[in-house]
Amino acid sequence: MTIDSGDGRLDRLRAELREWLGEHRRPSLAGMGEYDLEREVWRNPESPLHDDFQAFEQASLAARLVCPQWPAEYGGRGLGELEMAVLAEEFARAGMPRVTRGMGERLAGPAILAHGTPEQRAYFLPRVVSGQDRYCQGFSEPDAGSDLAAVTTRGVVAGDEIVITGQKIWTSRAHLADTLFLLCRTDPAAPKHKGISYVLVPMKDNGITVTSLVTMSGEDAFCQEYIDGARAPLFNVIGGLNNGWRAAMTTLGSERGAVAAVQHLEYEEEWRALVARARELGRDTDPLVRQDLAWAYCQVHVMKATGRRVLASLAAGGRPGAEASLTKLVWSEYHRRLGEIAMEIEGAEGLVRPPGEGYPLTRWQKTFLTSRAETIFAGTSEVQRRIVAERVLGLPKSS
Amino acid sequence: MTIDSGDGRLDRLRAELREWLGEHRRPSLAGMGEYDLEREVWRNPESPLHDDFQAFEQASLAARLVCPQWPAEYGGRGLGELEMAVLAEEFARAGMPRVTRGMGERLAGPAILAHGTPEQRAYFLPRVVSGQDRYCQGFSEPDAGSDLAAVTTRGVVAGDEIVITGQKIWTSRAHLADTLFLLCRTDPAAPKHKGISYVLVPMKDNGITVTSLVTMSGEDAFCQEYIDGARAPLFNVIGGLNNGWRAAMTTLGSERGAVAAVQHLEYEEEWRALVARARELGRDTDPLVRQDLAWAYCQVHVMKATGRRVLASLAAGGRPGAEASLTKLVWSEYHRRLGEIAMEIEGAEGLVRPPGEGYPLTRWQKTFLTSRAETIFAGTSEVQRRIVAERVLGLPKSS
Amino acid sequence: MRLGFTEEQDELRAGVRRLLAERAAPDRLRAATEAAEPYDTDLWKMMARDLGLHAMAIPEEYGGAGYGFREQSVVLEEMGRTLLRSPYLSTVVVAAAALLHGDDEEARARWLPRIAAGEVVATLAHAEPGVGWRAGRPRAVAVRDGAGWQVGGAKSHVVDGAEAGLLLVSAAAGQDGRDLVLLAVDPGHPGVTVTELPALDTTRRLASVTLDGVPAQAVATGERARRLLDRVLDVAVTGLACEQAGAAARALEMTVEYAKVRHQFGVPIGSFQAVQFTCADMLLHLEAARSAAYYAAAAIDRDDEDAPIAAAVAKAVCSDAGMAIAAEMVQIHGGIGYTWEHDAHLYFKRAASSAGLFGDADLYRERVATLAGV
Amino acid sequence: MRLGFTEEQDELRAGVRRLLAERAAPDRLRAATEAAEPYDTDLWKMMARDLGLHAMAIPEEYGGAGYGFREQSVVLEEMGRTLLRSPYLSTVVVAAAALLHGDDEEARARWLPRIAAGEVVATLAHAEPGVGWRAGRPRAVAVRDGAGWQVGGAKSHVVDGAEAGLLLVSAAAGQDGRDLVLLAVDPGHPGVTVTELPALDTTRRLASVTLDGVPAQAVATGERARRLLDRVLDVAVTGLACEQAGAAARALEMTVEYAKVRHQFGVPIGSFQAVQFTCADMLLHLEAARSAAYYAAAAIDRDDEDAPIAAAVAKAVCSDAGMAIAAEMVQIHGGIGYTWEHDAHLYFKRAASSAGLFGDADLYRERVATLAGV
Repeated sequence: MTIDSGDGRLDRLRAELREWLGEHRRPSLAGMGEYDLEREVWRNPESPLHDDFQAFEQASLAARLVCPQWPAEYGGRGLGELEMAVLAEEFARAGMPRVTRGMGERLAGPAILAHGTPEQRAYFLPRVVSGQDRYCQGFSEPDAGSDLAAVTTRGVVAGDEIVITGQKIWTSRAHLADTLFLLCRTDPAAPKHKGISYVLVPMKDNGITVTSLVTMSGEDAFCQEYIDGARAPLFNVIGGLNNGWRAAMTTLGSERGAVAAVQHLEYEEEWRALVARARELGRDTDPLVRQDLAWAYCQVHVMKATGRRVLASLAAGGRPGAEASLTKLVWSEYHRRLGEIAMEIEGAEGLVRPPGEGYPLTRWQKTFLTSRAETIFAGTSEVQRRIVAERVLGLPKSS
Repeated sequence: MTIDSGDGRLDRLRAELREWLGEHRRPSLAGMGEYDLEREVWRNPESPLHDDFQAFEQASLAARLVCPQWPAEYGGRGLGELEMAVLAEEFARAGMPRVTRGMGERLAGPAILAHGTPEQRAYFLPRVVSGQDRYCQGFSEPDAGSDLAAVTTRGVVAGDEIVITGQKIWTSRAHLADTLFLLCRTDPAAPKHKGISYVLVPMKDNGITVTSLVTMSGEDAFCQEYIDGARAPLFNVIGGLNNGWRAAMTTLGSERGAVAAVQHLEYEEEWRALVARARELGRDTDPLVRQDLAWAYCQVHVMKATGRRVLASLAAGGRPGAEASLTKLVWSEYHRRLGEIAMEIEGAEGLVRPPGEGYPLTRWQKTFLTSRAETIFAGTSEVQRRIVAERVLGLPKSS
Repeated sequence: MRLGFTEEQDELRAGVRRLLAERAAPDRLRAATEAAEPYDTDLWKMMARDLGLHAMAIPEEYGGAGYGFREQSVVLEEMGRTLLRSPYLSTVVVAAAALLHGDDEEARARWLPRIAAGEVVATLAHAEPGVGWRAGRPRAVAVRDGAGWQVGGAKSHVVDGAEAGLLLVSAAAGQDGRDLVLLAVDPGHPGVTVTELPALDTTRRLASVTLDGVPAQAVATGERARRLLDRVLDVAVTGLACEQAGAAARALEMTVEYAKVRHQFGVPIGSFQAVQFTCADMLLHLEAARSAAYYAAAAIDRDDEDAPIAAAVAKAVCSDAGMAIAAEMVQIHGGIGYTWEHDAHLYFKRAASSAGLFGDADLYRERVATLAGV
Repeated sequence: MRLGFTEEQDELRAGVRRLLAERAAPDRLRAATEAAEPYDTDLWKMMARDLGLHAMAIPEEYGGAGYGFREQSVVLEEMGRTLLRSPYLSTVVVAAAALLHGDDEEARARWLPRIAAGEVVATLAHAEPGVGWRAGRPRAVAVRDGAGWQVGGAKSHVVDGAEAGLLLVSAAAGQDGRDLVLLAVDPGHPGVTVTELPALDTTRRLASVTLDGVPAQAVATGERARRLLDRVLDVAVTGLACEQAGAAARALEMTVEYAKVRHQFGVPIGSFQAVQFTCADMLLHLEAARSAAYYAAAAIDRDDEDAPIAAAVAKAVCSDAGMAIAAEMVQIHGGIGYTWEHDAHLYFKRAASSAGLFGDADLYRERVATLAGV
């Protein structure tokens, strides 16, 4: 069952994408995640897939399929959420990862679009599309996690520059990036949510030391940055000096609609893989395992259905309702439980890792461990529940 | 496996009780709950069991087995918690209900013992033991539930009397009682927890109107009292005027140790009955049902083991630790879940009630419905968790 | 597949809500459930005549308006909100679907116009004591009798059975009872005994039916009967899921309202994080229930190939969500929520009865596993 | 049955805690788990020599001190607190029990004094790939060989197997392999291959063992072997439950401490009701785990008739409690709790591995159901 717009626009897009994918699909890249693509291929000329990727990237750029949700003037094609959902469906159908621009596309871009000046948009966005600038996010600090407005990294204006000193943490893909978009306090005298600026800071030779943070799954998936007098032109301040909180909120809220509409796709694949694994272990006939797998199926099906509701609201020109606010909570708590179910199915097998240096893990061990982070990062489940209670249900603020 | 004291004292008590029960056991009363006994027999001379009960009550009084935890001077035999646990075990073993004095024994008595003057103890306690005075509790009010210190029922001193006006709610067994022990505000100017008095108020011809409150299970298990100028001698104020909060806390905390030690007994019987029911319905071979029943077995076993730990602390002369504070939370949440499990086992059968006037219920339907109250009354689960977090774990107070 | 509602569907919802607010408000509900009257026949007629709710999903050739299941799902969701005691689900949704998708044109022509006009109550009599809700092999037995059939057996949990003018009865037939047959039975026949069952949930009426050599007409036989029964049960649990979503929505609304106004410790209890988080979890359940119910309704409406699994998911998800929400409704309301006087217990009991009716969440999860190829 | 601890047991606990605080503090633990050294042999010797922990539960005639399982349970709980990587459970608790309650006096006389002196690591090799943890019929096969036996097969998840100087191997024997035999095997024999397995939980070492025509001595055979194996597994899961209770206690302590000092939104996070309630639930789990573990330890100690069911309850309860507590430990610690650097992940992985070792909670609940007569 595919997304059905009720008009011909989506059907035309779908037909175009099928044809384009038929022509440009690279079997060597099929099945890779977007992040794997970026990590293992994009920056690595040694990769056997490098040439294939380059060809696919060039074709994507030529077809304006990189950041296609952005306006045409910045290199996109101005696709709406419905079209983006169709796009996600068709790439998933073809088994191909889309060429994405990571944090620049998903997080900083929307803030620049919404809060940047025309000059800022014209300068920064095409550089993201082309791949010239690669972004990573510097919001969290050791003492500013859930309480993001507690940032203490300082930004001091010096002439037409801003000079930044402080520490950031939990930065994904910092090693792949050259620009850190960060929050810093530029007016310490102002109330907590005021006096914060949103700055795009070049990372190279700029007083920024990046160190890896190894996670419980043994991967260096996160970094921390020690920032000692890094400089950025004032042109790189998004949303105005001392006025970065709104832009930050745009970044944090930028994923809702589209994510809700397509998030089930990867979980469907994962679910099928887990069923196959259960069968391989002879656990698929165990009534308890069947209940767990069926529960997971139900959850993923509900995500799909919720995505359809969100799309229907968008198609009707409305804003998604309560269901979209719950997205992060739903998928992160689902996935944490799925990791536990996978380990229960693995049983004794799950206690033993694959051989190899370091701390290699099986797919299901990795899911079990990395899913613990998903209810913590990008707004803990506690923060999400509070937002739902106060902003969606309108309950009085807790003190 | 029975309670093992390590000295001969308990063994002697156990031997005495077995002999006494062997002699005085009334098969007609066997299997009845203590509350059923009170409700259906004690006040009802029409009951076919009335004479049997009277004989058993007289024998119990003669053997000082009514309120046996109270000092000998008030009619008891000064039994400690360990002995009380042995007592509970032996009565359960014989299948006999113990003659209890309800709220007078369990709730008001401990407060009178701890906070009453020698004269008050000497006057009130023997009347509870003999059955002359029957108590019920008037703490909650429509706007003072979890927040008990918010009571607004007024008490005004007039000469050597106190005159009380207000409304109480959630009173169990008010119809069986002649004395209402209540909290009232005697100093409205004082801070919330000060200015409250704990008063024993005669219910007959004293401006108190008792009405039934029907619960979701269709029973009139609770009452509310409209109190209009009820009078009590100042002698009936426990713990001193305006100083009733401490006595109230004694009443609320009076059940911990002994309850923890014996609460599993009735749940063991209930569990066996549910297994029998599952077998009758052919559900005992369903792996999901077996998991649920085993889970319930584990919970009851843990209650038994926790009771043993509490008794061991008491036997060693110590106070029970964290495990005792959790008692209410553990059994009420267990029992609520057990009610759900029972309904799942009943399946289609559970949707149909027995025939008859009113709203008759099967045992399992009744458990399903009445267990919903257990996480609400006598301190909601929310209040219990807060107490555990702040007083047991020492977390900072929530605001 | 679109899961939004059209303007027309929104108007339908508003119209039904208006009528039920007026005619089936909680005090009326309570009066009705405690009255001897099986259902509000005046309201029944108004729904049929003034709003056309009965004719809605019936094809025009049988006196209907030719809309589909999505419209009915809107009506059911609204009925769920007020816990309306009405034979709408049994008659207009389930029985009509059995006739419509069956093979007996004569039965269709005879009954559908009467259902469309609100003139008859009809219901499915499939469940039997001690037999699984989705069991394909009833203990009731039918034998050929000339052009028709004769049926004997015992049915239970027949929704609105005591009011029905038409029973759709499943029975085993053929050699070794391996075939299935779905029969139209007149409950007025002397061989039929219908007994009202006292229900835990007073807002939904149940009956038992015994059949002793009763003449019947086949609506479908053999493999077609099996497929029809599956389809009708899918319709039934999807309709129920829509009701469940509606009831859960109202239960959450009432709870949030109460948490805003009820003060303890000097503040509204809704400002306590524990209450906030519980309400947030209730909303998670509610939105899942809605998504699952809307999806299944759309799949049924389009007769999509994933309709059976969508219906099973909806039953499992809405049963769990309904119970969780109603249970927290009682808990957050505290003592007052435990009284007979307050409506919370009606929502709680409805949630329990809907969770059990036509099979519980475990049963439908097992069905999901099977249908999904586990 | 008393579930309190004697003064002597309290002193033992204090002594073990002191030693482990000094010698097995988190930094040492981390160093040890990341080092190539399989376990801290100095500490092992100190425990055996200075505190007499190895000799404790071994009868005096075999060089022991003649105490019982309750004393061992205290030691295990303390080892659990620090996640000590040590072959104590496998050697001193499990293997010693197998020898002690077996029928081979010669094996007892040969091995128990060496275990008591801390001179040897010994372990049970029962689990096999693809065979249930409590399966009574191994795939490994033993045949008579003169006065002794010869055994062949593959064993997995052998705790501390790579360090062992003695393996206690279960195998099928007799006609159709219907009999069970528990054998003492010298891992130094050329037919034995022991391979260290990379474990998810780096604080507990696992190995696989293959046996190819290896000579062995029977510790028990036939029905006696079956009973012995059951008893030894009951001892194993009860010992594990005590470790789980200890680890859970420390995990909760660390979490509560963190919640008191970590500030967000200007207040300690422990003042948020959500964190308070989570910690309260963790304590519920912890006290249940302790009660179940202490009860089972006392039942094992006294060889009570309800020891098997008490052990199964303890495994089920402590596995669930351990996972729940460790999971919330990570969640409440937030980002820092997700790092390799912080100890939370060690508690989390230990909880997961203990929950799975010797069979998971579902398996033991099924066992509880069977033993309780469901």
